[in-house]
Amino acid sequence: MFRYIFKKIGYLSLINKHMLQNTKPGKNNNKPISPDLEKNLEVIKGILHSSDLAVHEFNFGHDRRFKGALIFIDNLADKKEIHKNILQPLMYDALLLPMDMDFTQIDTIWKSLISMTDNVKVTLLGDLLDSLLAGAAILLIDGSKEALAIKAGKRDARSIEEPGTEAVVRGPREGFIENVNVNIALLRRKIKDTDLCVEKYVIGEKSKTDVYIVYLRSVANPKLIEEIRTRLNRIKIEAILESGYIEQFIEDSPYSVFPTVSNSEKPDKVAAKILEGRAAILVDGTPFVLVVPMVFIESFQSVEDYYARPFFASAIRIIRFLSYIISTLGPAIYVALTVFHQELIPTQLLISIAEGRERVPFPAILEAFLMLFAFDLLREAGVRLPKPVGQTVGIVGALVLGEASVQAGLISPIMVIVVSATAIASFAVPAQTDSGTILRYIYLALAGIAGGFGVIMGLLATLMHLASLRSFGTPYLWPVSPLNLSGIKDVFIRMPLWTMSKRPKAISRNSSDSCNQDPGLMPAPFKKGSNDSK
Amino acid sequence: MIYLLLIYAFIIIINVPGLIKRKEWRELTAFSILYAIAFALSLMYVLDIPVPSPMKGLKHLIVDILGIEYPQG
Amino acid sequence: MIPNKGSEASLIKKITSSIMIFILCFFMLFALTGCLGAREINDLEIVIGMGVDKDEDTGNILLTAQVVKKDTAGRTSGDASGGGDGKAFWNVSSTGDSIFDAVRQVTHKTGNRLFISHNQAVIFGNDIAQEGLQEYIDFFLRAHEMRPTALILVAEDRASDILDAKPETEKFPAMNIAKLVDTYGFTSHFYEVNMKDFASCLMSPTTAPLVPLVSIVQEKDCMDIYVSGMVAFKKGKMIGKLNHDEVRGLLWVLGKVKSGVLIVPSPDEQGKAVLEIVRVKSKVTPEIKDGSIVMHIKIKEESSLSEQTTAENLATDKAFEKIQEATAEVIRQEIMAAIDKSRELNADIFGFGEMLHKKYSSKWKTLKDNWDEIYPTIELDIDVETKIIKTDLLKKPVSQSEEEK
Amino acid sequence: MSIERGKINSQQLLFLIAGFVQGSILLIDFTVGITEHQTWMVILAGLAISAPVILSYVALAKRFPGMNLVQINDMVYGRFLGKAVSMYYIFFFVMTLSFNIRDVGELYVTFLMQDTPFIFFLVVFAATCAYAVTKGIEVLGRVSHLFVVTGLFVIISTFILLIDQMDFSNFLPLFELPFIRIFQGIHIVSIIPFGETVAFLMIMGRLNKTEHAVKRTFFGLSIGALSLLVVAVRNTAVLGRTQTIWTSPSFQSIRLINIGTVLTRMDFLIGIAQTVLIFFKCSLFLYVLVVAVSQLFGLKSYLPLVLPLAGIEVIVAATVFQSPVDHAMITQNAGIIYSVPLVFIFPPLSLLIAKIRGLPKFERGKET
Repeated sequence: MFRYIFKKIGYLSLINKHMLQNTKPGKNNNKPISPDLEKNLEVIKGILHSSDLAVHEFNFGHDRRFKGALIFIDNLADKKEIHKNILQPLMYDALLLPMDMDFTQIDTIWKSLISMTDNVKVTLLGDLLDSLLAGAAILLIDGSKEALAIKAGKRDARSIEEPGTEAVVRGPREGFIENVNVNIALLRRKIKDTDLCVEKYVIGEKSKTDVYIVYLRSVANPKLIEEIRTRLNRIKIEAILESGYIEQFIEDSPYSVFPTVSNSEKPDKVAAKILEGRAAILVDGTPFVLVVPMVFIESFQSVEDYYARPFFASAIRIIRFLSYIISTLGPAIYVALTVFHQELIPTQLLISIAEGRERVPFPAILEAFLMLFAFDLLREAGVRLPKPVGQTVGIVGALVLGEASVQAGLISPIMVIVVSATAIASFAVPAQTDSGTILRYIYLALAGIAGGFGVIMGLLATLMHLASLRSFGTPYLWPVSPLNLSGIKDVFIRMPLWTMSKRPKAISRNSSDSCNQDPGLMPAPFKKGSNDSK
Repeated sequence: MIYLLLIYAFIIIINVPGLIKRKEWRELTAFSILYAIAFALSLMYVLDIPVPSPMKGLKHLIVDILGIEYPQG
Repeated sequence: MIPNKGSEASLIKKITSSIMIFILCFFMLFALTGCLGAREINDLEIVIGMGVDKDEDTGNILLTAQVVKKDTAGRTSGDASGGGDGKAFWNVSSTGDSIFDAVRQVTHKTGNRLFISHNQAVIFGNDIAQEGLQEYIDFFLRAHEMRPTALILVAEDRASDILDAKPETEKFPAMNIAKLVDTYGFTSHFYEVNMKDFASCLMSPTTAPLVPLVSIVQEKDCMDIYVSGMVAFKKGKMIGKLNHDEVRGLLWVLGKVKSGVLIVPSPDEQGKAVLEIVRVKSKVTPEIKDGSIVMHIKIKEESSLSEQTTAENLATDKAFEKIQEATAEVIRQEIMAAIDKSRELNADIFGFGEMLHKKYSSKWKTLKDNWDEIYPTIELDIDVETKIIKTDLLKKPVSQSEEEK
Repeated sequence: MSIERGKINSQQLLFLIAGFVQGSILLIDFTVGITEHQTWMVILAGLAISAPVILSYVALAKRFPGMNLVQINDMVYGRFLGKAVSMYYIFFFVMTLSFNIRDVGELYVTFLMQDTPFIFFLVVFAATCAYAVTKGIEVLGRVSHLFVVTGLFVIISTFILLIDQMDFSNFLPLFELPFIRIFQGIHIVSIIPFGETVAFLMIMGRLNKTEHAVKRTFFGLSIGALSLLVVAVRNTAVLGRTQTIWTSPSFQSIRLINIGTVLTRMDFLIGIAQTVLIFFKCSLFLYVLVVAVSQLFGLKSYLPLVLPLAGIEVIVAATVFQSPVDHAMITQNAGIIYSVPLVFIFPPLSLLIAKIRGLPKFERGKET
């Protein structure tokens, strides 16, 4: 049976390789652009034959002796810009130039006429097509072996809004949007430093998605950046539609339930991580920015922790840890206690639990599975459905599954409490929601099989697994394991900002300059005496 | 019994293919020897054949033959 | 780190192992829960109290277990105490050659084995106690479900009667007893003894364990459970009873008095001063002098004036002094009562033997063997120091002041 | 050359040793039956006796950097005698590991889940240990302090929770027991938690820097010994005379916790702590055993041997003793006697021979 599965998997991977080879657009790539305009147009039309390809042929120069063509994809390019900054200068402003200027030279046109920036000279047909599809307007001149790709693309960009996944009470309300250029700008606005490096990659045979690595050159570990580069270069795929694609191709442990690449929609969060020495990977077309390396503790840290004062922030962080524990272990502990270790329940509680379960026909483990399944069902349905209906689902779920099933004696009331507590707790740590959900079922099964022993063994195995994970060279459980005392200031409680004067050692470059602030910044009220002496 | 077979099949699936692929014959030999011992012992345990306890022999050697023993009580 | 072509084998390995684990887990989940000792909570027969008696006819053990009735237990006590069948508990009894035998025999009636982890109290009948607890206590210490904190009690008559009492406030008589014993501190007229304490005393060659004695008081139509003192054991057999004052006398020596009421005559002999004990410290130092054993008992007591039944103002230095002296006398009398009792029973309820053992371990070996002869000859040197530290809300009694008289 | 590529630092060594010694908290119960209320001084005496020997292990490891016990034996005693000594050590590892695995099974079968078949616990436990071992010594070293902290937390919190039930006069009279019993107790303690650290000779070769090794080893040892001491003191103070009758005094003393009728039934604390600590100890031992066996066979990687050896351990653990009574009787006598040479004689002897023959220098010169 397993051999069959192996074969199947091997076959699938073969198919994949084959398909990729097929789709390699080798045919047109290396063909140079011919000086003959008509021929070029014919070839391009032949390749693209698409009705939204706009070809504008025109004559220009003093006696209209030069022939040119502007090609662009109708919906991608900004026609107003093209008109104002390309066609108008070419057709009218060219007349102001000396008569003998040779407009068959692309360079001449570029330097003297085109009033747009970000232009690229292309000589190969493949590059021409790439630029065209990226939204550029291509200027072809009869008699020139080169063409000019002018970035005249228009992007319908959503305005910058507060991200839906990471709302804050205190803190900036801006979030990344789908346009990667805007996103980089958002980051640049946070970190105005010459060290901020932006490296561009284009990934995807068909999608040609822009992927950027953003990092601080003096802070980030060069090995980390090199590692990201190699991993990104490995990716040979047709399309990158979201940063999740990238994540799945570059993560360290694809078989782990724990994510080793973090993502965020918030520029301030990403900027903070870049400042710690991490690298952000921005993908065009999605507001979710990847940040590597990720450590486990990050899931429990929220940007707001650093904006609020340390006491409250620490308290909330401890609550987050607790809620993660409840969300993964809650049902398992309940089942282990009520099915295997009843002697550990206080007498009065035991009596009331027993009374609540008196009419329930299912074993506790099955009951827990059913309730958790119902909860996941409700959550999924609530997310997918349109908002007004989604709320109805919630109400129906609460009433029918909660109230009625207890009334009917199918589910014990305590189980409803346990599962709802679990459900609420599972939302407190968004970054680990998926791992939490899987682990919850695993621990529940273990508790059902072997009670507390099973749960402890499961926890130990999880601990070993977590400790063996690495994210781009950084141990996943850092700074708890391996122990780093200066890093642990920001784990279970958040120490005041002025105590955290060092950058995370395991992440940033290990140079002497590892301080991100002056060490002696503890606020001290103004003292008269000390001032006088100075 | 069925669990035993499952567990031991599992051990083979996890270890052997990699060993063969990497052509680590020395490792494979060592693995096979220990695997055979483990399987034999487990089979004895499952089939209720008494497994000799090395500690019993040791106790015999030390207490009865060498006569070293702490007083009881 | 990056999976390359060479690690394809490990990839496949990982897939298979995860599939295997998954299948095994689910296979095991339903196959194993049955044989791994999983017990649904509603199938449990939760025992909250146990009584051990002697079956009059056969001489076997009659075990009474108080089992929680799950369908009514959760309701309010008003419902539960309503009709005859409205009881929240079920006293199921069985006989057997030994306690464990009887515990297993009960399954003929309950259909499930007893779950005794939540057993609050074990009550031994009078006949069992007289015969000796040594052979009956073993099960309660050995059984893994039993907790060493379970209380041990002796019934005035039969243990099953005590478990049958219907308390007014608590739903379960066993819980009620546990609560009664647990709150001994208000009077210090007895103290709680759990399995571990009892076992500890049993293991000592000299110390005589005490166990609270419970009885039933018939009042109008309801039967109340009442702790009437303690019983002393020697070599595992019950040898006598101690009344409330005697127990407190013992507790003075042991320093275990938590609180309680002391009544002393007021200085003018007109009424009484009622004191509440606030804090007690005691120290016992054994001494062997010229072959005779002297126990130096030093007690420091602090109390508050909680009530007075005389018009005289007791809140004065002079009055305090007199009351303190009188209090010391009362305490001394209580101690002496306890000592007299223990001498009468010839049972070392104070644990003087252990104290000597700890201090004079070399001489102890000779003392141990004839402890029974030595014990009544032990001399005592009691030194009581009392203090009144507060007078609660009043500074003076409610009476006309001296001047107006 | 080396089977394991992972490295540990000396701080991790500290926690590894501390956790390793803490793993024997359950085994302290052996001694309690013999030494009663004097257990605490037996632990201190055991530490005092074994500390110099354990420091000689460190000296040995420092002398042969990067090498494990089997390699050292080969070098010091020659090919055949060295192999024989290594076999003796492997036998010791097999036995000790099986006792520890068995302890977990006994703990659960006696206290928490009586109806479960014994073998089930052993299989699951050994499988989890095997999983940990496949992760290598580096991961074990990385998490070691978590185990130590868990252990210390449980030990200290239970001590505090039980403080009002303690009666320190239970330690009196100080000296009462016959000397032979004290001697036996010291013997047990110096072998079972402390002497077993001879296993670290298989691990110390992986130290990246040996500078602080002596200090850290001693410190780790002290943490472990302190934990044992606290547990012994707690049990004696709480249980007094009765501590000798229970199967597990630690467990019984935890069961006595009763703070305002709210903080009761804390058994799970000790259950978790003991499982977790023994897990740590067993993982280390299994690692040591697997590496020793693979070194004996001269393998490139120890991974293929993990599961078969774990399988053997399970069966040995399940069959080696008939009952806990047997377990205690044999370990208290034969068990501690046969391991004396391994713990007290061979390592210092190796050190001496190495010093006389100037061994590692010769070899190092050949290598470079």
